Amino acid sequence: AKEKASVSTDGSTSMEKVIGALGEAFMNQNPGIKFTYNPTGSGSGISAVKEGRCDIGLSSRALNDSEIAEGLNQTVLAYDGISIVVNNSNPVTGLSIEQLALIFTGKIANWKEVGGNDQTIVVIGREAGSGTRDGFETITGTKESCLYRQELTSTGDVIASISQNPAAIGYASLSSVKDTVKTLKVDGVIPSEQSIADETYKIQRPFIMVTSNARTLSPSAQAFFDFAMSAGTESIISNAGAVDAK
Amino acid sequence: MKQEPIIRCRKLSLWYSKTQALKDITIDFYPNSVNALIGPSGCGKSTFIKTLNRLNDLISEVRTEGEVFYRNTEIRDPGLDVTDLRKEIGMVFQKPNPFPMSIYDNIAYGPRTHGIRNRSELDDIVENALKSAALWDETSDRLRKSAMGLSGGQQQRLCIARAIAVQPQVLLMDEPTSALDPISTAKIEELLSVLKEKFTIIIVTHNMQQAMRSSDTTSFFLLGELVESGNTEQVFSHPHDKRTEDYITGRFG
Amino acid sequence: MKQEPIIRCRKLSLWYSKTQALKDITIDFYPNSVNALIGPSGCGKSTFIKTLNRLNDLISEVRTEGEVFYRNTEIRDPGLDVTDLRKEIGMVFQKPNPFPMSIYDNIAYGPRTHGIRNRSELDDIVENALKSAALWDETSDRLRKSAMGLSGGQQQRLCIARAIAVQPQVLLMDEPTSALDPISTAKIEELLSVLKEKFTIIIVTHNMQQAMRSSDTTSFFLLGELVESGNTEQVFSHPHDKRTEDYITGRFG
Amino acid sequence: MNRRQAAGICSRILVLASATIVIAILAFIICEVVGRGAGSLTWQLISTTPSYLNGTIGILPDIANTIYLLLFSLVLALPIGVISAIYLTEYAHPGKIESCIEFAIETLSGIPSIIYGLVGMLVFCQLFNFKTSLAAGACTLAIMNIPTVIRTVQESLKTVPQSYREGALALGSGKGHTIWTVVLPNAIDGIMSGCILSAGRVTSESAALLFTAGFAHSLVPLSEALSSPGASLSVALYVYAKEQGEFGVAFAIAIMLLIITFLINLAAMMIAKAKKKQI
Amino acid sequence: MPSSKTREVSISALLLAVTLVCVAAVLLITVYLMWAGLPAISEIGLGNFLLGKEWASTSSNPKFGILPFILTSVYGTFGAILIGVPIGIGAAVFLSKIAKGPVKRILTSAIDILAGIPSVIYGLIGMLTLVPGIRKLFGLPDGASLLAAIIVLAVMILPSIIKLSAVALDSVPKEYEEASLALGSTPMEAYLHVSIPAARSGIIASIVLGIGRAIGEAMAIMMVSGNVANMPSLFGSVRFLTTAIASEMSYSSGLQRQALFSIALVLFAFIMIVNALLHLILKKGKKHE
Amino acid sequence: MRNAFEKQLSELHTKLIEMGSFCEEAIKLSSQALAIDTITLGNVSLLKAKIEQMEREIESLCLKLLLLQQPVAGDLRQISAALKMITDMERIGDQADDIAEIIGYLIHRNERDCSLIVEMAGFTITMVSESIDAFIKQDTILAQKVIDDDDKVDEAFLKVKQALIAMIAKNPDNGGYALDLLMIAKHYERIGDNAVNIASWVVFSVTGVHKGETEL
Amino acid sequence: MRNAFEKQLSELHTKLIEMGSFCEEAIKLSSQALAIDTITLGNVSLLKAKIEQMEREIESLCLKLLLLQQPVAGDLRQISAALKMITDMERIGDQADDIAEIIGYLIHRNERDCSLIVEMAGFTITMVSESIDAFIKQDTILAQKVIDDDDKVDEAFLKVKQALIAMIAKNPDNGGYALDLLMIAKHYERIGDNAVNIASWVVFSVTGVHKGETEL
Repeated sequence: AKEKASVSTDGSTSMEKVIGALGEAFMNQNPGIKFTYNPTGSGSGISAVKEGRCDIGLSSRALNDSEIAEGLNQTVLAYDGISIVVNNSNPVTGLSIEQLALIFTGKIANWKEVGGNDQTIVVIGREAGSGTRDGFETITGTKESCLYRQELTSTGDVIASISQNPAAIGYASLSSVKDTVKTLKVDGVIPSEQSIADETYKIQRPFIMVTSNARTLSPSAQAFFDFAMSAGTESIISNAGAVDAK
Repeated sequence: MKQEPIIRCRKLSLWYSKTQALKDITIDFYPNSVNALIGPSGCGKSTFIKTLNRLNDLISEVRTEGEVFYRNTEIRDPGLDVTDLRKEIGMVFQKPNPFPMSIYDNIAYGPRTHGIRNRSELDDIVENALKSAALWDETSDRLRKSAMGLSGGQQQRLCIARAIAVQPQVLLMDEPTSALDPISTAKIEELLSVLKEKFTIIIVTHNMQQAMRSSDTTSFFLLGELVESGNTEQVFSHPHDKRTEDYITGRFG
Repeated sequence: MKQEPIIRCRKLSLWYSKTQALKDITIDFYPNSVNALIGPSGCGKSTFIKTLNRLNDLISEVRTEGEVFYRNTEIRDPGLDVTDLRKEIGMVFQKPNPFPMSIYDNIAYGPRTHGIRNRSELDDIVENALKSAALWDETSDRLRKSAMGLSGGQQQRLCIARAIAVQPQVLLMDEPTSALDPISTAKIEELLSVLKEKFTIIIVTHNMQQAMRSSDTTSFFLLGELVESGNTEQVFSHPHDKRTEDYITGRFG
Repeated sequence: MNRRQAAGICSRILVLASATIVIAILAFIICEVVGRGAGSLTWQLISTTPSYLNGTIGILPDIANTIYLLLFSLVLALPIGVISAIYLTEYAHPGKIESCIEFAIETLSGIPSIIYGLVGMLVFCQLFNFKTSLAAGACTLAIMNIPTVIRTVQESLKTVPQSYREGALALGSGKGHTIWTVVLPNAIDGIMSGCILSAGRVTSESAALLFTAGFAHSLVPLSEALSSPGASLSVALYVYAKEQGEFGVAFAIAIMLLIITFLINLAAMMIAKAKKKQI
Repeated sequence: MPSSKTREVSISALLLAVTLVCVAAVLLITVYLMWAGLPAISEIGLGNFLLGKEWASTSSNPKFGILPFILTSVYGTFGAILIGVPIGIGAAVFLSKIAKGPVKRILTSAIDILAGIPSVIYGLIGMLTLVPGIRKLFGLPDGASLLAAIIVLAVMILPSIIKLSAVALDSVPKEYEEASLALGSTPMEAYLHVSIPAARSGIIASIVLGIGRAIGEAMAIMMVSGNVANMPSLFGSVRFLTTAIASEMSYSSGLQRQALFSIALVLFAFIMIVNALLHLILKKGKKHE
Repeated sequence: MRNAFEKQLSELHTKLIEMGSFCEEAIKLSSQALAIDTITLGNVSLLKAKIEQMEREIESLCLKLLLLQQPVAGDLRQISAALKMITDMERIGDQADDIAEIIGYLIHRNERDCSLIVEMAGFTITMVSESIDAFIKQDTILAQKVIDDDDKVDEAFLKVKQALIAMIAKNPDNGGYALDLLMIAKHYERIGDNAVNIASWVVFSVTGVHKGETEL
Repeated sequence: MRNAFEKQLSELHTKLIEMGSFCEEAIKLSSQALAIDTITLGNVSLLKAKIEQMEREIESLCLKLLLLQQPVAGDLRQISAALKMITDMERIGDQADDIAEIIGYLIHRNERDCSLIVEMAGFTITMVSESIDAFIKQDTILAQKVIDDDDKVDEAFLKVKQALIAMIAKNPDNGGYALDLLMIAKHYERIGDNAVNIASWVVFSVTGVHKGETEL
């Protein structure tokens, strides 16, 4: 029997909803093709492509130069806003990028300095290697200088921790944020599909599909790639909380 | 005339949940005698002696009726401090069960439990107990060694020494030689005749020769009943009850 | 004149790694006799009978010297098929060890192992074996019930029946009654006198009374040595060796 | 005397308190889990695959994956474990090889699952080129479970009285025949509880599976299961709780896992009871 | 029929071959961890790696010092043992000696279920209740801390300590206690002075096993310990050896990835030490019997 | 149970009865010879030999049973009583033989004046028969009767003695004859004693009380 | 080991020796009375009573030991030999008493013609002494000598009988007297038999062989 055609994707956990939705829709259209997505993280997605363990890698950060030099290709699928979130009980409603930088590097240590309660700020971030963290730190210019109280390994952890701690602040993919936490305005702009699309909301990052120059995509993988990049997927992507890049 | 009995038992009955294991046992034990309890398996002999030091308490659903007196103390009294009782009525078990500690600590365990901490006092107790159990010569040079290294017969004598060390009045022995070979058995039987000068010994045995050789009185239990009890020579030469005669002559069952 | 011996043992020595457990044992066993082996613990009697059916093979580092013949077969022969040997020389152990299966399956285990599958044949074997072991009356109505439900004495007779069922020539018994009460013991001793009409029985026992009551010949082992061997009555009434007399009169050690 | 009584009462209280703490912890955990998860535990959750398009979550694939992992890892671990146990208890004589094996088994049972995960990834996913798949996960779990199977079967073999073996041998039965007819039937409970314990570990394991079996949530038929990645229930719990913040779903899965754990213990207890009855 | 002997030998050899799978697995694990972990250590330098106090794997000037992880693992394990052992032994005594009937059945099942609960659930509950609890109780800005990890670990090692200790206590011959009672001791005295010392080796083994489990646990403590590579402090956010691997593995590459394998190697070394210890204790215990 | 032992015990019993019947026969023969003729005298010493033979057999059977079966209670009493009884039985055989021997000396005498002795012999025969009977039936009442009957024999002996003294006085030539008859009478008296002993061992065997002792 | 048993065994031994010495004394007294005077005759019946008392004691001790200690080998032989020996010892006491009784009848006679009997008594006293001695020393050679010496006593008895027949012939009035003397001689002859029995039990006790039997 002929093996069922398949597309395997591997990588960023932030892209789960987007790519999951795309995959589901793709399979609905092409019942003969099996689509798999393995949410392992941007780093492992990239190395998986490199090592040929999957067809398409998924990364929520742009490839760096060395990765491009190793023969990898990136295609931006969508953009994702990184929301700055605090506990629902926190009176602060917005911060500037500078304030964020100062808070995350520990230079502002108390909420009252930014108009909040007299509370030590608890900075919660993601682990090294996380695309969200990379995106946030790149945009706020805080790379390697953030002083985190907690480094959590997933968006869910971050949101859960912040929802439990009135003094916490953290960042998370826009698509994952729920009403258990409060989203702050950054430079006066609340993250939304609109504000991300017109780039008024600054803290955003690309969702990219990574392919290898060394191998041509299988026909089914190419079909998925094309499907994802086609115009008809706009609503799917936005339903999944990201902003279509096309 | 006869001394006062040290243990006096009147119409003692015992039930394990609903089965009656002892039926109206009436018997006296006198000081400084060796008293053998014989009978086939499951006849109630072990149950009976475990009633005397309340070791049956460990089993739930045991119910007793009747009277059992140790001197003037009603053993069955629920308010009785059983640790006191067991200090007075020591026990040696079927399988030698020395604690996995040194010989010295085994013997000193009882006295320590009862509050003796003084080192030289303990030394004396240990030495005397071992001497009484005819074990001093064999162990005096290795008191600090583990008791588990002793032979089966020595272990059993150690257990006797351990029981003696708390200076009980009565020593219960539950088939103390059934796990031992004939030589160790003979040593322990020999010991009995010495020990009875200080203690009252009540010994359960499967071995009729043992009862004959070493006891002053013999009591024959059958199906929870005390069929016959009396002077050992009389019981074995001239039992009053047909069942006793059948049992001791091997014509039973 | 005398029959040919069924087991002939010449200068048998046995070592466990470096300790010598048997020293130059020379002894014959004749058909249709009960032969008791007595002696204190660790004297080598059990080791000796386990040599006869090669059950010592289970222990590594056992080394033997000398000759042991079963009829014309050298038992020590490393090339010998021990399963054949053990079919001829059955064994009953100290603790009753019925398999946790039905009474029927216990008895049928041996014959089945040796290839008998025919149902009615097995039925016959089981019935005969149980009858020979004087157990048929007690068990004929519950052959399909678990053997574990039998009493200790019945279990031991079941083990005898199981051993008989493979129709051995010799039956080794390693203290078969030491775990039993006097009544069960008497039953098994009684059985011995019946069984010897068909088998040669070699029985290790701690119990000298047992040896006296039930055996034709008695052999006294001490420290791995065969001190004395002969007609039971003679050994017990008039031992040739001082050590034997000391042992049987209880003056040993 | 008074001091003795006081000490007795104190120690009794301490012991009782310890036991109470244990029960309390379990009660607390069960309350937490049930309280937070009961609302999300719906038939729809159990019976569907997740749909990103509809935004619904279903754990049917995870249940299936768990079963696949269970099957595959047991198929691997059970024969190896049972045979090893038989070798060690029935055949091995004390010596260098045996102590080496013993040490290896102890080591295997002590290695943290995260290391299994890493090495499983290196060996099965990469070296053997299973990629991230249930096959790699099952192999890793199998190796993790071998010591458990060996130990439980060994324990059970050891409780088969030596006298049974002697009895059979003395009847002229060969060693292999003895083991097959007398020893193993009496150790069947050990083999069963080995299975059950392994099943317990498989269902509760997450760290070793993250890097080897991945955490895909797609439903695949048995025939393709080996080559596909997939999350077991525990991994799904981890993913839903951590990656997606779907705590309701996570606790719903937790309820299921608790129920499974409970059932497994029930089964183990029944086996133990059956064994006791037999004796 | 000499073939019966050869058959036995060949069966034995066959079984041995299968049994050697375990040895092979251990060798495989050891070799692979060395192969994967040694390059980074040689590149970073053993001293810098083990004793370096700073871990910044993704910075432009990466630092790979794992002393914080080592210390955290050691402290965390120690703390868990400190809390878990007394409770564990207490509960074991209760289970083995005092509990009867339904109480015993319930307690046994409770312990079995506790042992069977996936570590993720412990982490989850720890994150949602323990961490805020600690924050409120001690007035901290954040409760995710070494203390939270210790408590979770203590709970997680409880079942294995209780079970093994109870087994050790169960296997103390009933005769010992009877003897003690017959000498006039109270049941509690019998347990403390006779049963526990007699079960010593089993109980110590259970503790060592607990240590092994505590060192090796990853998923649960990752969720409650804050996970920052600080030097350990009771209320600070800390990262363990295991969580260091788990948290960065999925995004890692290059030297960082290799360094993570090196951490795994160190962890493995710890486990081997603990195992060797256990082996020794069990052996000694056996000899004692 | 203990079939082997039971068998040996009943063998012992049978042998004792047999030995007893030999004894009876021996005395009967001797007394017949005294009263009537001497034809059967040779048989007495044959019987004596048989009785001795049996004594040895029974003795060794008893010792064997004591050794190998280690009897207690009734069994022990039976065996030890047997061990003692056979001494008396053997003595009975002995005496009967002695009587026969003496009668042998008297063959030359035609006239015999020994009705008293024959009467005495009758008493002892009854006693022996009854003691054996008591043993067979384990009948203590009968045994007691035997014990009581001894007085009759003792009386009879005194009578015989008086008669013999008178006889000697009448005819001094009968001195030797009288001495022989006295010896015969003395032997019968002894046989009576032996029967009493047997009877008292029967009592012991049944009741455990020997010769008015307190209970063993 | 088995101290209690050892103690009882040695008690048995002592008692036997004591009983033996009573027997010796009883015969000696009776023979002295025969030869010289009758002053000490009363003591014989006292001794007889003592001997009977001891017989009962030893008998019950033996039975007790057989029952409670279940002896084997040498122990069993010793005890069973004791059980048998005491019968003979008791008989010796009996005979001595009978002799004394008869001597009692003779008190009225001034002149006594019984040197042969006194000689015979001498033999038997030696035999009894030696048999007791053999028992004490467990000396089978001495025991054998006793057994062999019986012939002398038998011979002596025949001589006595002849002498008595002669005496009656000489003086028929002495009929009663002669009968009495014959009885005395017969008693001594019996005592010799008893000593032989004791000696043969000594042999059995030591060697296990009784009266030329094959080994038990």
